[in-house]
Amino acid sequence: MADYLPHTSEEIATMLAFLGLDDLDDLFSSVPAALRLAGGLDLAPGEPEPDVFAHVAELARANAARELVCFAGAGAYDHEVPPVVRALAGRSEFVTAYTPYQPEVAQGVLQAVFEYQTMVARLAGLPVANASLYDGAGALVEAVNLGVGATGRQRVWVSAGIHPHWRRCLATFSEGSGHDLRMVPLEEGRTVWPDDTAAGDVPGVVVVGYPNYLGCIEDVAAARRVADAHGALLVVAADPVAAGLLRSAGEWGADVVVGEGQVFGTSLSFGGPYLGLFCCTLEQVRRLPGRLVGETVDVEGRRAYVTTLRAREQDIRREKATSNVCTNQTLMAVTAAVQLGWLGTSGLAEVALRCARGTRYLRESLGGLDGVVPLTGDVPVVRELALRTAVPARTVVERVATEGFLAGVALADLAGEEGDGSIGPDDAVHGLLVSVTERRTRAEIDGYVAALDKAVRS
Amino acid sequence: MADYLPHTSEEIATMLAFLGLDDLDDLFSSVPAALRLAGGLDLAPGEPEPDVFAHVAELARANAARELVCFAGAGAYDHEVPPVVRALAGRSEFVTAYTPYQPEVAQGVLQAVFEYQTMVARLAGLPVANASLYDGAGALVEAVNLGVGATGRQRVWVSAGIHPHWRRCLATFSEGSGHDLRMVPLEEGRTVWPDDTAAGDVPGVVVVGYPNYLGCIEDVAAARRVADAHGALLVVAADPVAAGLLRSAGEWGADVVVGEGQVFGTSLSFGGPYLGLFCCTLEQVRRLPGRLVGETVDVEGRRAYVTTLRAREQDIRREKATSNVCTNQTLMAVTAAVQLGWLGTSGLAEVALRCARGTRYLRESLGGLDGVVPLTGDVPVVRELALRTAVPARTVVERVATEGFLAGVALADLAGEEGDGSIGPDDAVHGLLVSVTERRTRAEIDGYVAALDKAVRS
Amino acid sequence: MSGAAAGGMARSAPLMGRDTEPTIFELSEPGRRCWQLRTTGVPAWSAEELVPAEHRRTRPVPLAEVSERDLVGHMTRLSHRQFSVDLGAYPLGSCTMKYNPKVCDEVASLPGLADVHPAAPASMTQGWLALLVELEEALCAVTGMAGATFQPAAGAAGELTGLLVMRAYHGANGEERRRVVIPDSAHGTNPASVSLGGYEVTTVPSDDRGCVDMAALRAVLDRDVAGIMLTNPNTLGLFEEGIEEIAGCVHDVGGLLYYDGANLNAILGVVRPGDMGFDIVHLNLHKTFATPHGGGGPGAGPVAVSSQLVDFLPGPRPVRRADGQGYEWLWPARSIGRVHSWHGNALVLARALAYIRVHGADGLLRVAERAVLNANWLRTRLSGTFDVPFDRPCMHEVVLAAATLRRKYGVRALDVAKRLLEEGFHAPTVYFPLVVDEALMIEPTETESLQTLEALAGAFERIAAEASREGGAAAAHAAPRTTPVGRLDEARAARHLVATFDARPSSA
Amino acid sequence: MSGAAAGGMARSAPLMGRDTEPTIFELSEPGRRCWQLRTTGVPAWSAEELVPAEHRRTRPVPLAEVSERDLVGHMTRLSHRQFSVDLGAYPLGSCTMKYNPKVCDEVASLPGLADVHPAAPASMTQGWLALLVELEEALCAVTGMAGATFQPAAGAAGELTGLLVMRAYHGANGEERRRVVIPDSAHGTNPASVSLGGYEVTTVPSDDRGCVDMAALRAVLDRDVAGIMLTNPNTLGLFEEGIEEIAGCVHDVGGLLYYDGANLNAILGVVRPGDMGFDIVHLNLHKTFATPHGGGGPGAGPVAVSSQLVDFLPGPRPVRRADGQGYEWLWPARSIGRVHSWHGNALVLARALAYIRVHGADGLLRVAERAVLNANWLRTRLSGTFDVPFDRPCMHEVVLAAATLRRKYGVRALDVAKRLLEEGFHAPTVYFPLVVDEALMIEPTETESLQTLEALAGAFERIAAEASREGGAAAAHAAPRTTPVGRLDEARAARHLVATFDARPSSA
Ligand SMILES: Cc1ncc(COP(=O)(O)O)c(C=O)c1O
Ligand SMILES: Cc1ncc(COP(=O)(O)O)c(C=O)c1O
Repeated sequence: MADYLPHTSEEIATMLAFLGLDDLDDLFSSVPAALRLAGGLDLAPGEPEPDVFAHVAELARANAARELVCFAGAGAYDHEVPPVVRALAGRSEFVTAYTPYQPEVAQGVLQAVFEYQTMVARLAGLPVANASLYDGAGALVEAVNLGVGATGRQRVWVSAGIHPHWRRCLATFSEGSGHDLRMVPLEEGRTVWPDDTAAGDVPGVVVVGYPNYLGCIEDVAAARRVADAHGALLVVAADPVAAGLLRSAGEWGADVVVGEGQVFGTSLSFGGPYLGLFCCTLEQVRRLPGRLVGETVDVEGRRAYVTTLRAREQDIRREKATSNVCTNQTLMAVTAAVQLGWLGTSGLAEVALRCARGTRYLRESLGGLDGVVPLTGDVPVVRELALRTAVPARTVVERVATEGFLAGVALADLAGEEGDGSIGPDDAVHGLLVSVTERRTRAEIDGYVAALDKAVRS
Repeated sequence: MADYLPHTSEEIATMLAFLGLDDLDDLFSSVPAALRLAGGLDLAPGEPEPDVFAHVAELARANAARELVCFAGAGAYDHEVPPVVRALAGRSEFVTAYTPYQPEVAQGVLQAVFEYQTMVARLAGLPVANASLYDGAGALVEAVNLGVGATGRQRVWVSAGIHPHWRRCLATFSEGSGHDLRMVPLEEGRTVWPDDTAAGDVPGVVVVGYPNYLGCIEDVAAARRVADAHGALLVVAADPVAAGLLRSAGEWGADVVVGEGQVFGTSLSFGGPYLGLFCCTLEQVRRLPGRLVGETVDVEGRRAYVTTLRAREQDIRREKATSNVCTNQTLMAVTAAVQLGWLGTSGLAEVALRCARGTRYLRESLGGLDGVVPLTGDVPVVRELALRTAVPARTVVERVATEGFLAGVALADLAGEEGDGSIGPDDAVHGLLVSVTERRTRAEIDGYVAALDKAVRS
Repeated sequence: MSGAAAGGMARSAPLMGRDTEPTIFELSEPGRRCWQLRTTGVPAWSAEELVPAEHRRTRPVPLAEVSERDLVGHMTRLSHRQFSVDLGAYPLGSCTMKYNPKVCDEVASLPGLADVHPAAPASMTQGWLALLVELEEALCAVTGMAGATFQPAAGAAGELTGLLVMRAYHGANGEERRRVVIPDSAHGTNPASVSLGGYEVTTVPSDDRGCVDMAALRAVLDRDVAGIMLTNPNTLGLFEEGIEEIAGCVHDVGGLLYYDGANLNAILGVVRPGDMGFDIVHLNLHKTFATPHGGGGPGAGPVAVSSQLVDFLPGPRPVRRADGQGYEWLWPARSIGRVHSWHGNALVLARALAYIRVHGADGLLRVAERAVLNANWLRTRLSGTFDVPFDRPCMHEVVLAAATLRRKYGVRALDVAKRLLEEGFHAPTVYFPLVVDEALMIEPTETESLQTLEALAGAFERIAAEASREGGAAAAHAAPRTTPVGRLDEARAARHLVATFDARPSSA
Repeated sequence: MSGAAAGGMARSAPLMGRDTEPTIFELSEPGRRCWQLRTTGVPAWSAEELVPAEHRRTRPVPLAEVSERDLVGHMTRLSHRQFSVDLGAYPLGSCTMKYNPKVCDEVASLPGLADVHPAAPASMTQGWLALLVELEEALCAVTGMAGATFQPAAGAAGELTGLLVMRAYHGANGEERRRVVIPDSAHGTNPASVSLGGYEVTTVPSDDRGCVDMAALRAVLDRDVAGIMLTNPNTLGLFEEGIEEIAGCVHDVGGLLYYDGANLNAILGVVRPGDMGFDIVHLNLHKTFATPHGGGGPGAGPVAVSSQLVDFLPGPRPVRRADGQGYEWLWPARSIGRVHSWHGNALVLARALAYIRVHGADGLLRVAERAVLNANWLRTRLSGTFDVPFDRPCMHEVVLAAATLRRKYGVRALDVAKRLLEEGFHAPTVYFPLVVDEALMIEPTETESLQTLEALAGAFERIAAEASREGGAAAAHAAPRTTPVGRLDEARAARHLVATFDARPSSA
């Protein structure tokens, strides 16, 4: 019997006596006897920590993917996370705190989140960022909710360049919220907005990716014009690393910017916990989902931080809240603040630049290969490149793995084998989405290209 | 150029101007020009952290020993170190502090060391423990210095059961201190003290192991009688884990107890940093080497801790100091305090018991093997067992490694191929010292025995 | 010196003083840097060569520019300005702030788990799939359910997912129900989720024993009711004794029962939601299964459902392969779709599995017993000191109230909370549940010792006694005085919103 | 509440209050435990079956009995009662408290380094041997020496090792020299090591420029002198300009020059001890090469020597194999023997290698330049505020003095130090070197920024200004008032020694 419970048997006896109870079972007298679980849980008995650790470590070893040099992206990237970020974000004061309900003893988390909000807002080119949402998809869902709330129109035009998983989430949640989604297709990797609109089709919200999930840099100005034409809000799902090289979505006129913040200090983690980035204009701040930290002063006039505009939140507004989010991803936001502090002005620019260089180097290296061609023609990309491979992409991924590389993400795994509005069925099967981060060396890229070559030949 | 220096070139210019200097080189005007290094250091230019980490990680992978299930001991043991100990002892406040010269802001380290001293003293059965020394060998050297200082006699009787490396250190340092060492040999694994003594041979210090390095439980009472017969101080080098099962050295009458504290929370670490344990009687406290933390109060009467009896130390007493130790192994002492806090009363006893069980199980499992016999007959042992193998022990170690086990330590590696007073030349070559900690499972021991069997047959 | 840009000055660390810590932007100095990146050998094309001019940013995103040393100093000092479970007791009701075993941190940082890309094929992530399936089985054993999804990232996401499953289920039966019933004591996420799920909230009051008022419930139940959301024990820390009856009448009108698992800690191994009649359960792994809360998250809110609902769960789900050769991803036949970018908060799930295995069947029961024992000990000890709105044995938490203190001395629950900070404890949850006036909701959790409970009770008693004394109310209003900052002007924060450094009047 | 045994109460965390933290023994409760050990399946023989009665302990060693939660609470609170580099500037002269890169922590915890048994054969530890050889070459490059030993665990151990090498060298030449010369400004470990090395200390005074008095040195040099121990820059932070002359006359009498490397930080890449004429050098890796000090250690004090002395180094040494196939251990021909249980503080060595590689030749020079720049900036800025015993450009540290403050206002160096704590900085080294009255020895190190230097200088200036004001001296004597405890009764600690919990009057 090894656990984390302090009670000695003497103490239990004392405490029961104090309560006038005979045994621990009496604590549950309010549970109807008929419901009580007979024979205990259908689980193995407890095991000591080292045994458990050994078990999980064995499971971890069974993940062959871990050994592979990563050329996969699609919204989850293998960026450099330095030891200093792990050390600081891992400090137990940040890790084992709750939501800062008592700001007098929570200035650490509050100030870190305030700094996070500032950095993310600057990145997006908008004045307000919230304290985090679950992930990129969740942030998009909330953004659409905000837009619908602001315009009162449930019709939403969603570019097919939005990550298929995110679109899928939007569809799931629209079953509840009643939003009416229209997918706007891509051509040559970029959204082609409809020229004219039927009456019932007037969007309250327009959603575009920047770059989109196939890596292509979209014309956000065009999306803004479309939104303006209909009095809609423009939601931009932006890659926050590409933002190191690109004009900010805010500059292009986005009302809401969302993104996936995993890129800032969080490991690939098999998909979570990640970090939903959410920024908006001041106009929309009272519709903001999730928590927001603001600056104020204490009784002695000292600068201090507190969660604010709480009247939007579910614990106060209940069914009228802007969102139901309560527990969010604060630790990832703190991590992002540390990572962005580490990168700084020059580092973020450098990472973005290096991603773009690696991607260009890959594209050029692929030039000579038979059986691998870019899927989106010459459309400019930053750090993600869609390819069409001569053999099905899933096969390519399996083959290239034997050479030590995670080749990328088969588009069939994202958009389904039939494809969707973003790509047709053939591209779905033969499409491979490849990403090159600043961590990939020239030697790795060369090795990868050779492996790819081999894989598409046979 | 990536480093940890904050200075921007503007700041450097400002600072130089403030100093009235033209360039950074002028800072070194007091260094004679003839001595100045031309062309810079003969080192490669700096590399970014991730490159350096990759390099060191590659070196780490080249240590095949790391993958082996460890049956080696000889003063360095593979004990369980739980995540909680690593997490707490690794807190940066402990790691990046200096010696507690300003006690008002160093109560953390000071109190942790005070608790460490208490635990180690209880373990040794003596009233005082210092704040740490470098390692077991270093602690032994200091103990002999203390004993010689106390008795004024430089003759030291050292049991050959003391770890050969420690004896070797003692010999090295005796070249400076002028101590006159006499090695007292073992028979059947235990010290045989001389009955009578020539005039010049009267020891000021008697040193014995408990258990000794071959694992045998020595008769400390006999050593105490020898010491008493000559008015000598008794120094006991004790295995602090075996102490969980054995009567304390203090109970047997030791004046000074030393030991290797690596066993309490520190990884094998290729031999360091380790932790020299040092305890003595109150009578000898003013001869204590190294730092000592004591309790006191602050101006408001609050309980507080401070380094004390500092007049013994080198920064005050200079050439008359009890020792030259300044930087010691405080972090390892803090680690030991955490590990001993984690083990607690029952845990230390349990670890010792499990070591003894594993050792017994190994001994019994070896019963049927040809070509492997205990080296020290039936002498009782706790957690270390000397074997004689039919083929040279170094060969056994190499062979058994191919089966995934670190077989133990060849006695030739400790005592030299010729042996020394602890063992003869044949045992030196064929002797293998094996240790079983609480981490070794029955399956591992069974596998090890099979590997050993195979190794000594061929 | 507030706002001074001295990276190496530690006056904001409570060890040294009571200053504020400058923001990282104030520590910033143009040209300073700390990043270091791999040497890659990739050709160094310029931004101009890589990005068309119309898209190219003209100046870099302005972030802070600090040295690694200053970054470390800044964040370490901030950490010293933060209370946490690791520093002391955190009896925050409804939040289950138990001790989080450090082994889980090491589990979550295993490279074989942490460095795996979520889109890597199942063939290369068999360990992860096996882990998820094992955890699913454990959660089903704990809840009495048939299958689960791991995608919801927190409790509220689980609620909404569960409600969408409920909607899909009714839809599959050709029904369009419009209302979901919620007790008035429910957590705010419940009604918020109900709205997002496209339902209307129908609130039922609590009776004078703190349980669902059965008559009121019956009155609102009809075939327009899609289901009911309950947590049991409820947010008053009381077990809904009439749960079988509730389940019966909700099921009678064709509704489903949703279990808000935030309070599961109280009943581990004692009673299972499935046996109580629940059809859908979300679990707050970050409460029950010891994931540290991270200052507000991440958590994980898996949803487990009865067999009739498994087909509606989000997809894809990790399952054992039919051929027995490992694991694969599978889309449930009538899945509601995805609710997360990937597979949910995977590393949180790994932590939960480790926690569950260490405890096992026996240990999880002990968790519940000790949690309930601790809460009842505090309840009994403090029942003479504060109001006890519902004077019955509680489960894992107890709701007391400062209504009398307020009436008599003007000392409110908030004041009690702030005074408790001075006593070295985190405050309980205050003003929740809304049905109790001046509520103090105390959840000691099972990992606090009797000695800590005694000290905590002593502190509460001192605070109450002090309130009745001359000047006591004033002292309570002035609290906390021992913390790095005193009470904040929260109204000002909302009135003059400064949500980024750039919005500060001085940075304008 | 001092001494109260409440594990979850955080009033001792400065965030919450100014109480003292109970000892772990006061948190202890019989029967509580937190250890968890592997399941092994080994037969469960009893202690009676395993250990003969006469040796068997009759009751377990009494340690504390706490839960993991209480252990974590206790140590976390203690950590909050501790200043460290990571919290702020630590300008402790002679100690080189620079920022320690976190990457080194990860290097030192690589399982392939940390989990290797020291007695594993060279064939299975080739990575470690390669690392050591690479580091040896780097240290030789930095010092201008021919070979090094890694066994000494700290600077003082290095000193003694170097002196034993010196002794062995003279002995091999058939000489028995009895004296070693040391300047009066030397660190205390130097004379202490000389004694342990079996030599007598001959002290030479400093001249009025703070350097070795050449005339006095010449006067004590004869063929009985085994050598001289110097640090250069010396402990006054000044470069011994006459080093060539010193080397010449010591070598003339057949003596060796020993370099105390504690101050090597100042001259990295600028000048090498070997080129100055030194024969033996110890390096304090924990100062120069950024090993965190760990609250007092561990460090590492490798000793590098000129080619004529390599044969005397401790053994065994890691070397490249003659056949070019990797590495092996080798005993130097005339080795003085072992000076450590194993191979020295290996993980510290790995940290140093990582630090050196990150910096490289260019970076190490920058380290020295910035360290010296910072020290001189402070010297110049503060020269009007404190006494400047030696008014010359300094190297990496500056020795100021509070002699005038003391004479005029009764404010001593110690008071200045304590006041500085209130200002959010660690104090400088005080009362060392002994040759300066009321010494304040300030070493900012290269990792502190100009902004921090400005804040630090401002604090010093405020303290000095305040001393001259009405009540200023009293305020200085009362400092520190913002720290968890105030000034301690150090005399009492020595007079009534309480070195363990069991020696407390109340535990008797
Ligand atoms: C009773 C109850 N239900 C639901 C929730 C929502 O869970 P989460 O914060 O994980 O979204 C909480 C937690 O805050 C809760 O206490
Ligand atoms: C000048 C000088 N020499 C020698 C030493 C001794 O080094 P260590 O503390 O590593 O033994 C020190 C450090 O305290 C020092 O500052």
